[in-house]
Amino acid sequence: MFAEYTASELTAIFAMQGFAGLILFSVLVLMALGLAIIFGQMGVINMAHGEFMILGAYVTYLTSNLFSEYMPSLFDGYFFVAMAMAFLVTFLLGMLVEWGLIRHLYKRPLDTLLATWGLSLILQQIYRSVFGAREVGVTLPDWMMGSYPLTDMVEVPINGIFVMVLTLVISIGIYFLMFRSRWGKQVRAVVQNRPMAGAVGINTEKVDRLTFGIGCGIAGIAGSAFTMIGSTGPTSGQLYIVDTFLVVVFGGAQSLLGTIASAFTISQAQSTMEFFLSGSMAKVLTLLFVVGILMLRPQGLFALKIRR
Amino acid sequence: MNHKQITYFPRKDLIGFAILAAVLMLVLPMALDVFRLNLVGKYLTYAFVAIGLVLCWGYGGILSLGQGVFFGLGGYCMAMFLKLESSDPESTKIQSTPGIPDFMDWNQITELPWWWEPFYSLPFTLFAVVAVPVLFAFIISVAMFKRRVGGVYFAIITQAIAAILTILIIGQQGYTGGVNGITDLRTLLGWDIRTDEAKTILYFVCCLLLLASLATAQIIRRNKVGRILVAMRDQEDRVRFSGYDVSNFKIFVFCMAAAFSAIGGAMFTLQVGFMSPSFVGIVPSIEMVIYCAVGGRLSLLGAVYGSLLVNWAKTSLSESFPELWLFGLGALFIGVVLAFPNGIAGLFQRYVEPYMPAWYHGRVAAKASEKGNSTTSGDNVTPDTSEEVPTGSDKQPATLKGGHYVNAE
Amino acid sequence: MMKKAPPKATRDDSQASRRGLLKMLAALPASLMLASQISWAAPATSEVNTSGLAVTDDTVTVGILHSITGTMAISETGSVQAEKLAIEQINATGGVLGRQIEYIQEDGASDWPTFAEKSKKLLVNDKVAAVFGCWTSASRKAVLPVFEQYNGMLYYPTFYEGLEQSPNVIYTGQEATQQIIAGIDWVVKEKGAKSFYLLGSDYIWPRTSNKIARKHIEKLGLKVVGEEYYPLGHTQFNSVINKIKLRKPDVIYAIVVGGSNVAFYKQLKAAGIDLTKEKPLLLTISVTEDEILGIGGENIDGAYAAMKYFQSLDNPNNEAFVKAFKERWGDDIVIGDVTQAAYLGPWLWKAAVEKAGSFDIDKVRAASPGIELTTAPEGYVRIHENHHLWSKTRVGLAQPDGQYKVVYESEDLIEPNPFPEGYQ
Amino acid sequence: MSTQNDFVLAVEGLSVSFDGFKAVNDLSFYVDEGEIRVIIGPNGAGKTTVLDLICGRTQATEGSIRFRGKELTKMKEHAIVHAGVGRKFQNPSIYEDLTVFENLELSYPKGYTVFGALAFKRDAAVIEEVERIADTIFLSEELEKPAGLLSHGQKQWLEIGMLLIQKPDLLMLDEPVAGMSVAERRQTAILLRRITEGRSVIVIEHDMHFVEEIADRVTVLHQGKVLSEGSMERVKNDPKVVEVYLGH
Repeated sequence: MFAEYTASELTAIFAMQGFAGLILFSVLVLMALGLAIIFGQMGVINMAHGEFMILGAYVTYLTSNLFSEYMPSLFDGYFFVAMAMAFLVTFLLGMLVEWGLIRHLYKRPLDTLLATWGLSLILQQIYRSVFGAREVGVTLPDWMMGSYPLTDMVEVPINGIFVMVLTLVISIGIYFLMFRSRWGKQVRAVVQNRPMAGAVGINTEKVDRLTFGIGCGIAGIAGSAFTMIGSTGPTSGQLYIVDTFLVVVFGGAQSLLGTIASAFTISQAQSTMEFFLSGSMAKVLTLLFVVGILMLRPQGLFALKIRR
Repeated sequence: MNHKQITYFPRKDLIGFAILAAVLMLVLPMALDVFRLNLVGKYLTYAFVAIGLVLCWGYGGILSLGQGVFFGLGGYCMAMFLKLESSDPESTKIQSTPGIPDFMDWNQITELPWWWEPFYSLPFTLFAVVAVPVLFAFIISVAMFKRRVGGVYFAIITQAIAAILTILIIGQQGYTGGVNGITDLRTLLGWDIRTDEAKTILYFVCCLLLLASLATAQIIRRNKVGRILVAMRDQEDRVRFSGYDVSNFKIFVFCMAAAFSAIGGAMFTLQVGFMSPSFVGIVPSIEMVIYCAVGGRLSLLGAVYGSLLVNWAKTSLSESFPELWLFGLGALFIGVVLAFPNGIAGLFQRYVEPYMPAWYHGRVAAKASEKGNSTTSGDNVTPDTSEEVPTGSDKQPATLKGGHYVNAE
Repeated sequence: MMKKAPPKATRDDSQASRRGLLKMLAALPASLMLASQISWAAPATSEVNTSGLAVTDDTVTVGILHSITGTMAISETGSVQAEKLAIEQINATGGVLGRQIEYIQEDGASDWPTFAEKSKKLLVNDKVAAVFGCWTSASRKAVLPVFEQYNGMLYYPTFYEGLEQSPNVIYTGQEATQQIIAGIDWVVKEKGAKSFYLLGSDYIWPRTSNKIARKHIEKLGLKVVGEEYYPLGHTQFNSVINKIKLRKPDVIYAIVVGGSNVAFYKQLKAAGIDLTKEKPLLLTISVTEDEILGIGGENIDGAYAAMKYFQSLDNPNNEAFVKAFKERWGDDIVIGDVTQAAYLGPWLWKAAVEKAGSFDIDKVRAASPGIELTTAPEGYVRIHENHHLWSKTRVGLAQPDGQYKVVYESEDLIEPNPFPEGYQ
Repeated sequence: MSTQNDFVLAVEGLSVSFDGFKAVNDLSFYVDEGEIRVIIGPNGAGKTTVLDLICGRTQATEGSIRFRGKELTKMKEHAIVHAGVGRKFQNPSIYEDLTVFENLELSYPKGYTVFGALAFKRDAAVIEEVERIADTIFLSEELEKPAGLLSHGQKQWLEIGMLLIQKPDLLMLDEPVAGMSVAERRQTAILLRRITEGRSVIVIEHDMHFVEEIADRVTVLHQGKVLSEGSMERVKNDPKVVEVYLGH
């Protein structure tokens, strides 16, 4: 299929295709990080993850309306405010949900799945009642759309770079939070041995609530960022849920590094296959590939072999 | 001693079955017009799935979020037969290739694919309705359970499988009818399935099959297999070190659940007159779990009532307050999980059964009086009872340890 | 954004009780009723309704069947609003055969079996005289056997793939050839397009439409350089955008639907494909003003769409329609092709009923071919023998404000041809 | 080496590592017919891991485990059980939702396959055996009780009973008296003496009095290796042992 193209065209295309893979990778990481924290560290399956993301997107939408109404001069920078707001709102809602729902279900992971599914239905209907059934269009500052030409052929989408940088920042942030901060130590202590953590004076309930809140908050940021590349409607969140879970499970639930590695594997597999096959078949093959690997390695790619 | 014999149908289960049979076969047909009866028939097809989930999830602790796959496969097998019958060369003569299903013609397929051919035969179709989904379930479950994938991981993987199959069915529209599904099914061996009379007959067929499935599930449940399932759910390692190959039992129960779902799917196709990929997907699969949870995940009869109740609520609520329906359904999910983990059946056992007369419990009078009223419902957990729900004890029901982590301790 | 509906719209909730009241009225002594009939000068119910439909001496009940929950609610909301508006306008001008139209609204919940169930309820239980509804082909295919079995009448508003012609459906949107051929002819003639890249969501309408497009393109001796489908709801289009860049088609022919649309156009723009430069040019048949609301006008600026109606159409009918629509549903609302087609439904039905002098389905059906509507916002339409509409096709150029500028309009009405010879 | 078939169990050169950490390191020991072997050692010495390795719960990285001449390292758990190895867990591992009778019945060695289980009949032989075992483990009166309602000690006995009914040749018990009252502990010692007739037993235990009471020989594990082995008397006086374990 490449016979008819020149060498420079091919290089350009491969470069751009590699870049497309990297964008997809960042998107998957961003989607999955929040879930990886919640699922991996707490064992809670949050089926409403997609709805938290969309909440972040709606917050972005509201913020953009607010800025264009009252502070049009600052519009170029509103996106950062929007992301902060998105984090805050989803973080608070996350804590509320943990308090009202999740904390009663820690011993029953499969039941959290059903309960959060119920929550996702309710959130969807709330969005529909509040924002209408139609998708809303989030206006983005001009500098975020468009592309930066590297060469004649190779153009780099700015929003792609933005997502990549954001992913990097959040990943590093989480790394410091989990492995360098006091809170991270507490979370890991609670995950490893809850009664012991409680005995040494860690307020496990508070840690749980914060962990869930932060997981949801990251979903909110992800949703906010996704207004650049995807749609914002009451049911948009459902589009992400299967992919997100597969990324987390494929990576090995308890390993954040695994989540990142699995996002990388899946994104590269998918974007390569999309290039050579039709979109639907690429999707099917990617999912099959992931399911197949999971059957061979049920703990996921990066799970530690632990002592039982 | 009452442990001497295993009774498959203790008295109170028998009474329950009889009441259900009477409701389905007598009360509803007399009370409802054909339209509503047909709707109930449709709900009952979901009850097949719910029964399978009781065995597989309630007893075996295996939560599948992909039961729609088997429901759909069963339904598609049936639909293929009916579609071929309604696509005879005479009634499809306006097509560029008469004699093949209309959607194939729209997709420029000029010859019936080889794997459609066997579905000209009704016996083969009836066989395939169960065999295809069971085979599929067998492949999935062997691959998963032999590798000890369980709990949450299994749930998520079944979900992914549902997603894969949906995309495939939609993408291969020339062979499957795509997103529209296989529609416009008319006759079964020349018998018009769209008339009121046919709908009534199909309703009764559906009821009979449901009762037969219930009886089968009841036997499995009361059998040693049933006890192994409970044991496995609670202490998988212990079962393994008692010398059982745990995966085989999981495979068995998963295949049984698939078989029930498939029968439900086939009956759905017959009663509703089409099959579409919207049943194979994730959303209906999860909704089917809620039917089971509402009824009580440990109660076969509860599963049937749960399916009827949720769907009836859905139909009537969405007729008058469509916006409220999603709130209602969402609240139902949360409420059942938080407040009534054993669903309707659990409520019944806790609040109604203790007040039932002795004949209902099926004990000799002497025995009942000897036990007296020392505990509220201590009787409930003797081998004679229908459900292993330790009511009366205030601990979280021990029956909810469904989720095993693959790599947790 | 959907505004809270004015009190009028709450009528469907109180429907049941009101109809109960009307039934009681109907049971009043005949002499009393006679008096009221004379005063309204409407034909007697026994004359206009011989098949037991829900028609009383002063009302007739119809059904509205769309998804107001689930993934399709995004698209179908506009149709519901248009149908309600048309019904209210008809009522305000005296109703149909002297009877006010009442409607029962049902939710298809984006689920095809639910559509079938609800349509059956409307026909069997409620005995509605007509149903305005459905959006996706799948929902129409699901309800079709029900309408044929119980002999109902469906007014279906969406542009669709064709290959169907039911005596029980009036198709008020365009079938594929009407929309596609005129559009492609236009880009070939006006823009000198030579090569096309076909892209769509993976289901029957885009696939069939692209099939017709491909046949037509090849018939013109031009080239299709790529054809590709993505699952519904897909949100990552970077790979296909790269492929498009590699193949350098003159035209991207895009039939992406739903939420995928938003992702596709945003990513297209981000990848540096400026549609206003028309290199390549993008021609779509799936993005109406409704969809642009979600995509954002600035992201689709410069794309062309081929369909029969744009909100910006400049004619007195449309001006009045847009004004009425905004008054009823709010100022910031937009109107897309399907919404307009849905608006035609009740009017076409009214015209057919009045021509037939009866609500009976068979008589309405017999009267339907040849019914014309000179007041249609899109201009003049006429029902063809095959139950589709004769209509014009226009090409619009998307503007940053989310509206289309009409750049071309077919000279004559295009004949609907649901079973195009040589295109299958 | 050549005489390993005389032993019931021969563990040789056994190693397992978890992500680089060697929990068991080149371990060898032999258990005689009819012997009660007690394994002791400080926390993290790898005691439970050794049992896990023998019963197939954990896969060995290296080495062999031969039971009556059969290599166990490559066998599945249930096959190891069928070969005659029974294992009791540290925490009582019983089926709380089933009755004592059903708990024992499930362990009765019949109907191991799915279809075997479907065809399983609760016949006289089963009932007789269950009642006999229940008598041995002091639970005759509790047969109809849900196992979840038993006391902690009774649960431990029940699990031992569930092993006995399998008639294993090698019984492995992980801390069988942990959490028991003094009276229960005494009864357990009697129980263990009674059930070791005709079979070998490996016990992990911390309670030194109990160990002295029952052990034929003692193996001391430290950091995944055998530190010392022999009679309780000998082990107690081994200076290495005193240093790492008893001396504290």
